Amino acid sequence: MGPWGRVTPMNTNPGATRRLLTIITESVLETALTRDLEKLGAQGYTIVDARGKGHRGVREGGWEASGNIRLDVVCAEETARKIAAHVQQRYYDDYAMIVLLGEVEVLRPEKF
Amino acid sequence: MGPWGRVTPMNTNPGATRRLLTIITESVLETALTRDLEKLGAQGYTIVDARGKGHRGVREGGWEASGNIRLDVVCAEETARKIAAHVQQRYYDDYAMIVLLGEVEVLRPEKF
Amino acid sequence: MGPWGRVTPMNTNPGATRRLLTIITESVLETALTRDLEKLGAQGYTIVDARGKGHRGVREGGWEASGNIRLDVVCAEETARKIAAHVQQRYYDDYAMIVLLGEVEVLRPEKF
Amino acid sequence: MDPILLFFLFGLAAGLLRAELRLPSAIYDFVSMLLLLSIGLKGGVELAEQPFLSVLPDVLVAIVMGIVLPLLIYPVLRHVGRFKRPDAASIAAHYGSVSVGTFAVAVAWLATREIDYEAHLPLLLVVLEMPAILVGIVLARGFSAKMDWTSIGHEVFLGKGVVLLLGGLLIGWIAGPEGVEPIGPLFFDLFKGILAVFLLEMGLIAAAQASSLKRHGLFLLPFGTLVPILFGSIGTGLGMLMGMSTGGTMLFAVLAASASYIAVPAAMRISVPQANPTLSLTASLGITFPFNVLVGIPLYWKFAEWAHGAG
Amino acid sequence: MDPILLFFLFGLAAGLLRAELRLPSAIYDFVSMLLLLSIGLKGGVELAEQPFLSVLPDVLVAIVMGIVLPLLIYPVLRHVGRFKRPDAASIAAHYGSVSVGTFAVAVAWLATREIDYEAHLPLLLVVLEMPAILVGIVLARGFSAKMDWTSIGHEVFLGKGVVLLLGGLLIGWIAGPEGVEPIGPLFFDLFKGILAVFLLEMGLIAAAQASSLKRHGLFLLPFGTLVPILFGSIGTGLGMLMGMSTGGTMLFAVLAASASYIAVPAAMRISVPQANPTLSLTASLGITFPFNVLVGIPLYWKFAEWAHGAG
Amino acid sequence: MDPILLFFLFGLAAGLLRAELRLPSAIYDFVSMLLLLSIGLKGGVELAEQPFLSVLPDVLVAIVMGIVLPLLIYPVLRHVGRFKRPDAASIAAHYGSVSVGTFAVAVAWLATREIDYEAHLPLLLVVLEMPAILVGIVLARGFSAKMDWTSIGHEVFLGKGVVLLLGGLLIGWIAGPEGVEPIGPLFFDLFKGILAVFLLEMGLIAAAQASSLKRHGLFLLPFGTLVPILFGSIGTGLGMLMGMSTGGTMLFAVLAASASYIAVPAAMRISVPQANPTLSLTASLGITFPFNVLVGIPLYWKFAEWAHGAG
Ligand SMILES: Nc1ncnc2c1ncn2[C@@H]1O[C@H](COP(=O)(O)O)[C@@H](O)[C@H]1O
Ligand SMILES: Nc1ncnc2c1ncn2[C@@H]1O[C@H](COP(=O)(O)O)[C@@H](O)[C@H]1O
Ligand SMILES: Nc1ncnc2c1ncn2[C@@H]1O[C@H](COP(=O)(O)O)[C@@H](O)[C@H]1O
Ligand code: NA
Ligand code: NA
Ligand code: NA
Repeated sequence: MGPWGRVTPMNTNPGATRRLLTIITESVLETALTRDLEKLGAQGYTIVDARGKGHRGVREGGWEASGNIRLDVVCAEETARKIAAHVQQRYYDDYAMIVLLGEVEVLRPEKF
Repeated sequence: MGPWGRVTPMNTNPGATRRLLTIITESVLETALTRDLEKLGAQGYTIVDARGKGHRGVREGGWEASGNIRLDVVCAEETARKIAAHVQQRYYDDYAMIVLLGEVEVLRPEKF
Repeated sequence: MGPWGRVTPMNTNPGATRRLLTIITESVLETALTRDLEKLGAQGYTIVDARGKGHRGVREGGWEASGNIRLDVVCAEETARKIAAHVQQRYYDDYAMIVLLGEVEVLRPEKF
Repeated sequence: MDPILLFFLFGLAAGLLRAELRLPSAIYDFVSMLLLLSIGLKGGVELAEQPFLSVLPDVLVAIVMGIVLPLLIYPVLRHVGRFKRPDAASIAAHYGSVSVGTFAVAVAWLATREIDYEAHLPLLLVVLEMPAILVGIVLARGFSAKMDWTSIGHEVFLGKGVVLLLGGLLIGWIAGPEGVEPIGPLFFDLFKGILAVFLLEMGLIAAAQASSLKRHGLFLLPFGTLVPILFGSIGTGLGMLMGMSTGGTMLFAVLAASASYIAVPAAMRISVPQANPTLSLTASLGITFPFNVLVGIPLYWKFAEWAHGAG
Repeated sequence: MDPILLFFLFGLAAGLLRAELRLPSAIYDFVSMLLLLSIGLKGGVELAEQPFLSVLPDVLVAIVMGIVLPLLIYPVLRHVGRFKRPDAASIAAHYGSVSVGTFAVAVAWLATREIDYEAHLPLLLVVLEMPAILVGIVLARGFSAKMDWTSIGHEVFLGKGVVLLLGGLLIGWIAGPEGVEPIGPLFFDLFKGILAVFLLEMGLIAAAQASSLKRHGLFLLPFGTLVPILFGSIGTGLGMLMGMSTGGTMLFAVLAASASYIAVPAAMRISVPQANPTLSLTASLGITFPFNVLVGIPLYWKFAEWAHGAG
Repeated sequence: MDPILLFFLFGLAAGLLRAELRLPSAIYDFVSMLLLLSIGLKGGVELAEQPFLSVLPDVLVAIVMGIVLPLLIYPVLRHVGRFKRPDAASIAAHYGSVSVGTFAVAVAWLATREIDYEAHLPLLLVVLEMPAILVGIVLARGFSAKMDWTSIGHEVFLGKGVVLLLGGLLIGWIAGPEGVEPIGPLFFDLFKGILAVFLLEMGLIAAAQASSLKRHGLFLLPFGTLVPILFGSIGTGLGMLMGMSTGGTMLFAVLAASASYIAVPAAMRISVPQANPTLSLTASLGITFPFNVLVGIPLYWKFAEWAHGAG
C-alpha cells in the first residue's frame, strides 16, 4: 500500500533519500555540462529552458546567447559533491551560474 | 509581518508543510496522469516541458515521441503516498519515469 | 575536494542554506513580480513557462491569457518572508497563484 | 462557406471532442503577430494616399464611441446581470474595445466580394483598442489619486496589439505601396492562410470556454449576442454619419460589435485584478466572437446596405 | 535529385555529425500541422468533384489491407525476430499503418513529374491510419472485456494526425476549388518548402536512431527494407484491383509500404505500454522512412508501371 | 526608406519604450534558420553555373582577410580600449567574422535596385565565419597543447550558422535553378518578409543592449562605427583586387565591415569563457549592426562606386 513517505517509509527501501542538484546556467553550456555529468557518474538529468536574472544581469531567453537552462540531477551525496566541485572549478567564474542542493526521497532508489 | 518560514512561523497556520511530489516522465502521459491526479485527490498540479536522460535513454524533446514533462503536485502526505503508489504500479515499468518527493512549506495551506 | 553537502560541509561556508521561494502564477504578472522582487531585495530569480490546474481552474498555456510561470527565488529567510508577505497581500486574492517555500544548500552563499 | 470560417468550426469541433490538437503557444504568438502587422501595413499603405488631417474627425468619433459604448452596458451588467462592480466594468471594457480577429475576418469577407472600404479603418481599429480600457478602469475603481497611471498607460499604449498595429501602420505609411511590395508575399499573400490557422486556434480556445459557458451562460448568452447586434446598429449609424461607403460602414459596425480578447484581458488583469477573467473571456471568446464571425458579419453588411438604401 | 530529398540527407548528415542544429519542437509541430492540413485540403477539394459513394469500395479495400498487413508480419516478428509479444504487435501496427511524410514526398514526386492520381488517395491515407492500431492492440493484449475502449477510441480517432487530415479533407470538400483559393498561398504554394523543412527535421530525428540501429539492426535492417518492398507489391496489386491509374497505384503502394511514426507511436505508447518504442521507431524512422523516400518511391513507380504494362 | 529597415527601427523603438513585445525564441530560431537556408540556397544555385575551381583564389583571399582583420584591431582593443586579453580577443574575433543579418539586408538592398553580384559571395560568407574564431582563440589563449581542438573544431565547423549556410549551398548547388523552383515560394518569395520579422527581433535585441551601452559606450561607440568603415574600405580594396563587379565589391565590403552575433558569440562563450559576452554583443549588436544596416550599406555602395570610378 503506502509506498513511501517520511511517516510511512517505502516498503522496499524505507525512506531512501538522494540529493537533488540544481544548476541554473547559460544554455550554451548544455552540451558540455551533460557530457561532464555522465563522466562524473550521474545516472540521468532533466533540463528545462529558463530565463532569469542574477549577478551577471538579465538573461531574457529570447535568442541563442541569452537563454538559460535549469538542469536537475538526482544522485547520491558523493556524486553531487563531485559534480558541484567540478562545475564550481570549471565554470563558476566565467559563466552565469548558480548551483543549489536539496534533498528528496525517491521511488525505486536503485535507479539513482 | 513575517508571514511564514521555519524560524518565524506563518501568522495564521504556523509552518504548515506539504509534500511536493515531482514526476518526470514522457509527454504522452500528460492527459492520463492529470486525469489520475484528479481522481486521487490532488487539488492542483503544475507542468513544464522538459528533456533529459535516464535509464531509458536520451529524450531530446524535439518531437512528439521524445518529449518529457515535469509534473509537480503539492499535496498532503496521504495523497502523495496514494499518487506515488498508483504511478509506480501503473506506469513505472513501461515508461521513462522518475518520482521524487520533497517537503515544502506553503502559504494558505487550506488550498492543498 | 568535497565542496559542500549535508554530511561533508562546504570547505569555505560550511553547509550554507538559503530559502527557495517558488511562486506559480499567471504569466501576466511576470513584469510586475520581477519589479517587486528587486525592490524587496532578491538578488536574482529564475522563470520557466508552465501550465497547470488549481482552484482557479485549468490554465492550458496555449495563449496569452492562459499561461502560467514558475518563478524561483533563492534568498535569505528574511527576504523570503518579505516577498511572501508582499505577494500574499498584493496578488493572492485576485490571481491564480501558489507560493511554496523550501530549503536548499547553496554554492557560493555570498551570491544570495 | 468561407474556408476560414470552416477552420474556426473545425477548431471548435476538435476542441469540444477533446481531440489531441493544440497549437504551440509560440505559433499562436507568431500567427497573431503576423495578422496584426498585416492589418497595420495594409492600413498604412492606404493611409499614405490620403491627406492625414482628413481622418481626424473620424478618429474623434471612434474615441467617443469607445468611451460611450462601455458606459451604455455597464448598468445592464450591474443591475440585470447582477455582476460585481469590477466584473461589470471589465466586461464593459471588453465590449467597448475591438477584436482584431473579427476585423480580419470581416476584411477577408469584403476582399472575397471585392468590396472597398475607407483606408483609415485599420487606424480606427487601433484607436478603438484604447478608450474602453480607461473607461473600464475608472468604472471599476473610480477616479483616485492612488492610481498608478504610468503602468496603466503602459498597459494601454504599449500592449502587443496596439504596438504591432501601430508599427505596421507607420511602416506601411512611410514605405507606401511600392515600398511594401517585396514583403507582400509574407504579409499580404499569406494573410488568409495565416488567418485560417489563427481561427483554428480560436476555435480550440472558444471550445475551452464551454464549461464556464454552462455555468454563466444564462445571462451571458443573450448578452453576448444582443449587445453585438445593438452595437453593430450604433456602428452602422455612426458609419453613415461619417459618410462612409457601404464597406466602410460595415467594418465600422464590426468594430463596434466586436469584443476584445487580446488587449483588454491583459490590461484588465493588471489594472482591475478583482475582475474574474473567466466571465469576460467566456462572453467575448465563447459567445461574441463565434456569433460575430458566423452570423454578425453578414448581418452588419445587411445593416450597411439598408442604411445606404441599397437593401 | 529532388531538393526535398537533399534536405533529408542534409538533416541526416548534420545529425550524424552532431552539428548544433535542432528545430524547436514548436516549429516541428507547426510544420507537420501545415503538411497534414495541406494534404487534407488538397484531397478534399478533389473529392468535392466526384460522387461520394463511388469511393466506398476503395475505402473498404484500404480497411481490409490495414487489418491484414500487420497480421502478415506479426508471426515473422515473433518467430524470426524473436520479439516479445507487445513489441511484435507494436511494430506490426506501425507497418500496417501509414506515414504522412512519405506520402507527402510521393505526392511531391508525382507533382514534379506532372503525373495525376485518384482524388481519394488522401482519404485512404486517413482511413489507413487507423485499422492497424486496433489490430496491434488486439495482437498485444487479446480481446478482453477489461480494455478501456473509450480511451483506445480516443487515441485512434482523435489523434493529431487523423484530426488534421480529416479536418482538412472536410474543409476542402465543403469549400471546393474556388473556396480554398485564397488560402492556397499558405497551404499549396508553400507545400514543398514546408516539406523541405520537415524533411530536414526528419533527417535529424532519423540520425538520432543511429545508436539503437547498431544494437537492433541485425534483424531490423533487412526487416525495414524488405517489408516495404513486399507491402509495396501488395499495394500495387490492390491498386490494380481497384482500377487505379499508374499514379494512384504507385501512391497506394506507398501507403502500403510506409510505416507510421506519428499516430501509431502515440497510440501504442498509451495502449500497449509494454512495447519498447525504441524498436518500432528505429525500424520505421531509422530504416523504412529513409529507404522509402530515397529508394522506395521510384521503385513503387516502377512497380506501378510494370503492373500497367507500361514498363 | 526600405521597409525592412523600418522593421528594425520599429523593433528598436518598441524595445526602448519597453513595449510588451517579444518574439518567442522558437520563432527567432525558425526565422533565422530560414534566412540562413535561403542565402545558402540562392548562393548554391548561382555557384552551380560556374566552374568550381575559379572561386578558389577568392576563397583564399577571404580566409586571409578573416585572419588579418582581427589581428589589426586586437592591439587597439588592448591598448586604447584597455580591455583584458580575453575580451580584446573576443571582440576582435566578432569583427573579423561576419553578420548574416547584415549580409541579408545588403542582398535585399541590391535586389531592390536590381544590381547583380558575383555568385560565390554567399560561399565567402560561410568561409569568413570561421577563421576569425580561430584567431580569437589563439589571441586569448596562445598556442597550447592543452587546447581541446576537437571541441573547438566542433564549435567552428558545426555551429548552426555554418551548417545551415553550407547545407543550403550544397543543396542549391546540386539541385540547380530548376531543382529549387518548387521550394522557391518559401525560401525566395518570402525572403524579404522573413527578413523583416528577423529585423524586428534584432531591433528588440539591440534595444536590450542600451543599458550596457551606457556603461561601455565611451570606447565602444567610436570603435563600433569606425572599425566597420575601416574594414569596409579594406573589403572594397580586396573586392577590386579580386576583380569583382560593383555589386560584388560592395557585398565583400559588407562582409568585412560586419560583425558576427551568431556563430562567434557561441564559439567564444565555449572556447574563451573568460571574455565578457556583454562587451562584444554591445559592440556588434548594439552599435555595429544598426550602423551597418542604416548607414554602412549605402556607404559601402558609394565606396564600391568610387573604386570602380563610377562615383
Ligand atoms: N537568487 C536567485 N534566485 C533564483 N535564481 C537565480 C538567483 N540568482 C541567479 N539566478 C539564476 O541563475 C542565473 C545565473 O545567475 P548569475 O550567475 O548570478 O547571473 C540567472 O540568470 C538566474 O536565472
Ligand atoms: N538521475 C536523474 N536525475 C534527474 N532526472 C532524471 C534522472 N534519471 C532520470 N531522469 C529524468 O526522468 C526521465 C525518465 O527517466 P528514466 O525512466 O530513467 O529513463 C529522463 O528522461 C530524465 O528526464
Ligand atoms: N496543489 C498544487 N500542486 C501543484 N501546483 C498547483 C497546485 N495548485 C495550484 N497549482 C499551480 O498554481 C496555479 C494557480 O493555482 P490556483 O490559484 O489554485 O488556481 C495553477 O494553475 C497550477 O499551475
Ligand atoms: Na466593440
Ligand atoms: Na503501411
Ligand atoms: Na567582419
